[in-house]
Amino acid sequence: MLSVEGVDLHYGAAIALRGVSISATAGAVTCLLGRNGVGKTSLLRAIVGAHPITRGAIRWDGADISRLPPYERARRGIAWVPQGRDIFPLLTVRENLETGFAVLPRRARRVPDEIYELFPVLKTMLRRRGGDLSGGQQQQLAIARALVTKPRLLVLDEPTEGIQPSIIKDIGRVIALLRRRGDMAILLVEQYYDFARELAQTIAVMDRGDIVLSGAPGELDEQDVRRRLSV
Amino acid sequence: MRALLLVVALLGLLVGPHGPASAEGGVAPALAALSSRHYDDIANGVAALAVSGDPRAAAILGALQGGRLYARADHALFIRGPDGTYVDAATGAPAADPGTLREVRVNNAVRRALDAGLGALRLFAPDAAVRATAADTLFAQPDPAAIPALDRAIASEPDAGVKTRMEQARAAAILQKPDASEADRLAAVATLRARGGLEARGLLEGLSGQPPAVAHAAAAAVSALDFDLRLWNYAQSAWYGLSLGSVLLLAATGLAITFGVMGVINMAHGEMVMLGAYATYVVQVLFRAYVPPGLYGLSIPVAIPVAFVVAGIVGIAIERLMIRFLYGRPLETLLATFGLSLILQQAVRTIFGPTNRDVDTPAWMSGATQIGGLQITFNRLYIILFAVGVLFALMAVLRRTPLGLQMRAVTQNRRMAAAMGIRTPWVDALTFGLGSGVAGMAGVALSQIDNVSPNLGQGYIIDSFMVVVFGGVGNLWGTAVGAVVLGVINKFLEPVAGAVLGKIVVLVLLILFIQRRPRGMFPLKGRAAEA
Amino acid sequence: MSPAPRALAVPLAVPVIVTGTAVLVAALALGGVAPAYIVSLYGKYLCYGILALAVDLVWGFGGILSLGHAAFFALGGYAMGMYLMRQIGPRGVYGDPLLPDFMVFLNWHALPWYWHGFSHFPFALVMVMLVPGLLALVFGYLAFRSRVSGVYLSIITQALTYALLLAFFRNDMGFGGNNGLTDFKDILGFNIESGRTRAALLVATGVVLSLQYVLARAVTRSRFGKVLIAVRDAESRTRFLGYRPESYKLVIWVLSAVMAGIGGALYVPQIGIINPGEFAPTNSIEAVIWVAVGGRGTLAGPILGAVLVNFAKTLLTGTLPEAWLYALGFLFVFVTLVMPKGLMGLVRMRRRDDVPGAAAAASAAKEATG
Amino acid sequence: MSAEPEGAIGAVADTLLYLDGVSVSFDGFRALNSLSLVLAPGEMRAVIGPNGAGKTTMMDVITGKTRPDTGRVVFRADTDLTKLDEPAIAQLGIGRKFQKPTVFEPHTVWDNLLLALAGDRRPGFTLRARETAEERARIESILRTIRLSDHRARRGGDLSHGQKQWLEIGMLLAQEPELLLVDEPVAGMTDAETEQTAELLREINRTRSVVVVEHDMAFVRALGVKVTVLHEGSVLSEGTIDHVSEDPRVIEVYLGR
Amino acid sequence: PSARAADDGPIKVGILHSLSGTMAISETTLKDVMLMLIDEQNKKGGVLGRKLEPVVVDPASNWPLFAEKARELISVDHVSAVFGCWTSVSRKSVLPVFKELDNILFYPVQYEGEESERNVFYTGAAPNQQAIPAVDYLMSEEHVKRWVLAGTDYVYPRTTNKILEAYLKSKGVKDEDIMINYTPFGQSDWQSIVSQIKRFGSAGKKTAVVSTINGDANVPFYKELGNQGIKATDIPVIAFSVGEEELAGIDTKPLVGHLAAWNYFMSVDTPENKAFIERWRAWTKNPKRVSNDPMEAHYIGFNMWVKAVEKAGTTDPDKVIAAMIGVSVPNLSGGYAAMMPNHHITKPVLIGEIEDNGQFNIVSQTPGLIVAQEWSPYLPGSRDLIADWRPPMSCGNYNVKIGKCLGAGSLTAGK
Ligand SMILES: Nc1ncnc2c1ncn2[C@@H]1O[C@H](COP(=O)(O)OP(=O)(O)OP(=O)(O)O)[C@@H](O)[C@H]1O
Ligand SMILES: Nc1ncnc2c1ncn2[C@@H]1O[C@H](COP(=O)(O)OP(=O)(O)OP(=O)(O)O)[C@@H](O)[C@H]1O
Ligand SMILES: [Mg+2]
Ligand SMILES: [Mg+2]
Repeated sequence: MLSVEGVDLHYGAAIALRGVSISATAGAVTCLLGRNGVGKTSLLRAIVGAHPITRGAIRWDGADISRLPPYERARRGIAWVPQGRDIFPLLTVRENLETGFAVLPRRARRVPDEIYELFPVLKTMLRRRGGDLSGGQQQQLAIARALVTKPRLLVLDEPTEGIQPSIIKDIGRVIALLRRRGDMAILLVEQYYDFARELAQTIAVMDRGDIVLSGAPGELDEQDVRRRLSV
Repeated sequence: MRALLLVVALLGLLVGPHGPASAEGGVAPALAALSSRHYDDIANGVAALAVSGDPRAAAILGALQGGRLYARADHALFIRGPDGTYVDAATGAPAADPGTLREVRVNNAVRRALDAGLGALRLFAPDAAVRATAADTLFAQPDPAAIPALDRAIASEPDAGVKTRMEQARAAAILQKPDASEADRLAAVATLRARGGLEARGLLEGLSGQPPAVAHAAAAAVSALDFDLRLWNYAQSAWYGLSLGSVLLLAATGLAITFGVMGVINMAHGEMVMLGAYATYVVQVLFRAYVPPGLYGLSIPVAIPVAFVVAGIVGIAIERLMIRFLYGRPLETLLATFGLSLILQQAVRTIFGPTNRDVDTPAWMSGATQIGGLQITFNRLYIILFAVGVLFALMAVLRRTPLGLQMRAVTQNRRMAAAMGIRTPWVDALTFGLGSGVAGMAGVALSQIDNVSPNLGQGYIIDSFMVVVFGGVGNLWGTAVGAVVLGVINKFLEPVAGAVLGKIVVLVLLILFIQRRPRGMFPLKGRAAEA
Repeated sequence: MSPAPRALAVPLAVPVIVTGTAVLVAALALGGVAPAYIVSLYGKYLCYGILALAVDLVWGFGGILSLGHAAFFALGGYAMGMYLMRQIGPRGVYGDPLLPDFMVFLNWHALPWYWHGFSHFPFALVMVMLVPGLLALVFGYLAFRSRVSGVYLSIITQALTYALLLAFFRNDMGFGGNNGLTDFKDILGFNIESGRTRAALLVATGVVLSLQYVLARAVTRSRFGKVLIAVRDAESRTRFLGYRPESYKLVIWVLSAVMAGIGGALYVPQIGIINPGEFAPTNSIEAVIWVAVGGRGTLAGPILGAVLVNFAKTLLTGTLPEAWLYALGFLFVFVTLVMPKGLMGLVRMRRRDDVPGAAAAASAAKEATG
Repeated sequence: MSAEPEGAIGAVADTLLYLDGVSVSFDGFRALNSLSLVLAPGEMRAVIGPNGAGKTTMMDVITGKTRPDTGRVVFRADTDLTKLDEPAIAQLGIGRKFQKPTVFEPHTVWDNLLLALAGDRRPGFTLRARETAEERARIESILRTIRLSDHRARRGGDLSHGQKQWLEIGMLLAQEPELLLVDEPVAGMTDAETEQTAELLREINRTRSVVVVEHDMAFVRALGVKVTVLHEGSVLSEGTIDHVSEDPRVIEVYLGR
Repeated sequence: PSARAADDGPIKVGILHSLSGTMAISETTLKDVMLMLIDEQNKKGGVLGRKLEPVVVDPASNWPLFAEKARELISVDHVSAVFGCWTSVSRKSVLPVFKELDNILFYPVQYEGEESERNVFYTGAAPNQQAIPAVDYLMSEEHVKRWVLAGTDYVYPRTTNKILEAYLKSKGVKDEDIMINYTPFGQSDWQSIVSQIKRFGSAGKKTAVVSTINGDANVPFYKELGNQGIKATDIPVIAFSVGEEELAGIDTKPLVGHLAAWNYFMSVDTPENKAFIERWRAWTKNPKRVSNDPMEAHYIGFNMWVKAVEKAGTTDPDKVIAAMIGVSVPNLSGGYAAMMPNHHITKPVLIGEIEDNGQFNIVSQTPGLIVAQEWSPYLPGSRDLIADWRPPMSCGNYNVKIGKCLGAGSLTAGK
């Protein structure tokens, strides 16, 4: 159970998040929507520890993790698929996946087959350098790499960006599957509203560093949401 | 005048045939000469004593060579035993209280005479190795006076190898003998030619006053040997290149990690090497103080891990206190590590003083062996092996261990690596520590061939950077190949262009090479590399 | 887009300070108020300031970390040194009217061809700029054309200066080997040791540095400068916009080399000797250090850095001869850790913070109300 | 693999861009497999295809970033682009937006656009260049188009992902190229923005030719232009969006069921 | 020109030796020995009833810094004399400063000659006080016929080798029996050069190496000699810049018998030397500390200066310079060193063989003292020059052929 409570985040003097609160529970997908530059990525960075927050708290399993370094958070089961993929360019695809082993006990260090089933292209490219992959392939690798860590909170920043339609569908199925398994909380940033609506239990819409709307997809007024997403 | 008389007396001795001139009066002038203060006299005395056949000759000459021969004002000679007691040199009788004595000193001329003289005497030693060395010494210092002794030795020599060497020594001496027959001389030339090598060439080339046929044969032999030598020369240059390459490699591997893998422009790298060399020095000092002398040979193997740990710990400290604040600002690491290198240099100067420290080479590492015309010095051989070992160990760590994977991941994208759960501070510190530790190990090797002084590191830093860049940053193989290639080019150029010009040419070649391959010999290819 | 008065004030501040202090020091020394020796000392600092400015142009703005810039400085210095040598005329120890002393005692019989012409000041002046400029042109053309960049470039610049070091060490090169060129008598007919000549040289250095600063500022503020910064941070991207990074780099590189050469030319008469030691890689590294201390990518910073670091060196080598390396080393470490943007960073940071910070605050306020 | 002269010239005559049997391989992997493609002047073309089909590589080849192993890329009937380097190609009038947005991070949004503005690119010019009123007006109008007017003074590096995308589109506009290569312009944009982008591209297409790569089928549909489907480095299918989206092979490898 | 400190204050003495950088290795000791000498002199009551005060600066092996520091010593600290420099280039760098500000430099290291300046006193050896006797020794005692002149590529080795080459040829040595080899500073890989030497020495004639290899490069050179098994009995090496201090950093066992030529060895068996070493060790609190030739040079130079100051009754450099000539003080090898009109001193030449304890076994000593030939008769350019700083000549480079003081010498001499 993740709960973000009144978080502020600054880039230098510029503020990107103001008092944002949001939560995510196991077995559910929380989807974050918003126009460009409203602070979605910033919120995810705050959660995974990639950028320090200036106010508020981030609780995971009841403990405040907002002062923990990112690797400690990862060790508590938080995995991140960043926007822009952040593949290790000079590591091979296999090695990129193996970086996920750091949080696993020695016995559990293997790449589950279902990952290759989901992203068959990776299996054929295990020895290629991550940086050489095409954009969409890198995106797939980034998701796969996050899954290797067997996370309990999966934080996805626009995971469908640059991915071909058939695989987007697959990813949707996987997210649904993971959700159904019930042991993983999923926080998803998405621009692709239809995709979000299908998957999410909760939808939160951000604007100018704050959450301005949230609720179950059924409860929200679609027109209102769409308006908030346009200029 | 006195010297002249002495010489006359000695000449008398020399012309006296090889039969044992055991009469006491016979060796007296020789012994008197040994007690002279003039090195010429001593040398003559040594020569005379050596051929005198006197049973005490070997003991006296041995004592002289070992610095244990003493003279009294009245020209009486005494040998000091290992226990500090003296015996009369001429008689071997113990001398309870010899009075004020003065050590009989030797210079190069005397040393040569001793070598020759003792050589002849030791031809009959019970130990085959001693006999072989004796034959070699006689070969190097050919002396017709030794021919009879050689003849006798050859006749009684059981060991075939030693026998050949004695025959070679005899051949060398024959060529110096004024009244040798032409046939003997020709045979001698053939023997020398068959032996080959620089020394034989030297002997043949230096002949004078030979009958025409012999001179002709000698000249032919010299040119034949020259041909061989030239071929061997190439091999030798390649070997030198390899060994220079291994030194460069050792110096550069640490940098290949701190700079190549981590991207820190580590100006203090040289100082890590220096720390390793000083660690070796300290280990040797401690060995001398606390470890039985018999184990001294272990000082270097012990120094290797010590240097690794010392430099590694210093490296970790540097990373924690300094470098870690500078990730993402690679160029500023240059400034900070430059400051650090000043501090470390001065610290070593304060602690150990500005002058060189004496790190010596244990017996098992010194000397050389000959493979055909190729001379291989042991310390270089070990350094090559060591460099290869370090290289492979490091590759294994980087390629095969989880730590290696994490190191590479962290240096490629620190933020993402942390998000993957990798303890980046820990990995950073270990990586820098590893690079520094490896540099420290290089210091152990360098202490064997270079100064151990506060400036040691400075001499290698430029070369190290060049090697890393030449090979291609981030590629350990590249570093290895780069080091060897630079070494070999350097060593082939050096004899042709001279050391200075050779070095300049290497630098210019490097500059031109980088124009052809802007990312080194083994560049990282593909999209990943083009940032 | 800063307001006009400030834009005017800033470019004048540095030239005024530099020239002003130079004139002041010269006047004080001539008037006997200050010790004469600070004249050439300050002159030396300012020459280093020129070198630092040159390094900053290529490093701070072009992203080319040159670890061999002292080579251009030294070449300019040698060109000037050759002029000064020729001015000695028959006053050398051997009284040879043509050959410098070191040639006489190494048995040279004729002046090597490359020494001709240096007896004329204008020729020497041209060479001061031409030699470093040409070398930079050839080297830069080759390197930038084949897209050598980053550390590869840094290391080959180092190789370049190292090769020159070795070459100039060689007595056979005809530049006096390790001892270099020294024992100068006069420059343009003025006794090089007289206080007035010294003062004039100092003022000249101040003026040249000021001019170079103004030039550098104009260049970096121009659209050229913006392209250059773009090249520094995203070279390949500029190509897709149709820019040729190599020509931009080449222009700034050659300009910087010429500037450094002029610095070297001013340095030699004030120091009294030029020798291959000036090519030593550490000299180039030190120049980079001055830039870093002062603040890379600012123009005043490097000058400040060069003066201050060298002042510290003068001070410490005199007062703490046994421990000054600790002091200097700690200074460098301290500056990097505490002042990430160098000395100028302190000034800049405050300015930068209030500008975008204020803007952000304003927009935040607008958003809150809107 | 030389093209048949006659056919080639025929194809070349009324085309703006002609890719002729282009192959590229990396360490033995064929990213483009004798790909041929013809673009008429004033045409807009959508290129779709699975991840790794070679779309970006194709753009790399056109813009000179990657040299093909075989084949030609003919621009305006007479210029073989494979003989030219990136700046030369850019100066010919081929502009590009990258898949991963790349802007000049230390420069302000304004300066990013200024540097992209069409004009002389030589140092001799830029050393003397002053910002003209005309240029300022142009930048203002682009800023409005990409809705970054409020962000003009911010550093490019401080923008969010989507803002960078927009800035890059703006830079492309500023360049005023004859041919625009746009790699995934709407990735990370909201649906509304996607529509606007489609509108913008159609607008541009009135005067210029465009090649656009995108995975967003709604967007592609909105463009309403001929679609080329790449697969494993060569053309799998070509035609209207309806035509290709019914092609079973396209469904199989790309759209999915 | 500069104002002098008040007459009753301490007399300041400048010490200008590198304490950091590449030369620190050699020069630091000289700073120490100067401090000791000054300290001892103060215990004896100083000079002219005034205490001496050392002023130490660090020119950091950086030649321009040498000039700067010299200027600082003279015009800020107002020193009365400076003891310093090691390399020729550092001397050349400070020379204009000493001339301009009219002060005194004592230069303690053997050098290439070809210089005689009014403001400098050269207490190290000129080539004829070291190199030529060394070659003589090898010719007569080791019967050397073939010569390798190996040096670092800079002015001192170049000049010395020029002189030696001319000298050897004048003794009938043929061109093909001379091999000249130069290496860069800090050369550390000697493998091929040593093997080249070995090959050169295998021509059947007795071969020797005359080494002007500088500083740090010696250690790897000797290590390589040892490794390749070149023994002194085969190819002896005679060096001009390897002294006790350098040997302290090498394992000397493989080097026994190789030679060095100096004007002083620590092993010189005289009471003065014994006393000096004892004081030195006590002062440095290091019972193993060695002494060497440049130290002796400073010892002589300092004592000469003290004597000259006392003779002149003032520390005024002009007067002291005038008083220096003819001053004679005991050296450490049992004789006297006298300051000659050419500002060089008389010296004995000693040849020593390296012993396994890092000391030298003195195998030859010139019977008398040798006067320096600052202008070598073996170089065509300087053949006709002499130096005599006594009035009326007062010239460092007087051409006896044309009877004129050359160049600037005549200009500055009057000052
Ligand atoms: N590294 C940074 N430095 C300064 N400002 C930044 C930085 N990253 C983002 N910002 C600013 O913070 C605000 C929020 O950015 P963020 O990346 O969180 O937006 P986003 O909602 O993820 O947008 P997008 O949909 O475009 O990815 C934006 O105004 C952006 O310009
Ligand atoms: N330098 C390289 N080395 C190895 N393989 C490469 C390299 N560059 C591209 N590839 C491979 O070439 C193929 C084509 O890549 P490209 O980027 O053109 O695909 P794309 O069609 O743009 O895909 P996406 O839709 O995912 O962006 C991919 O499989 C990629 O892995
Ligand atoms: Mg985002
Ligand atoms: Mg792509």
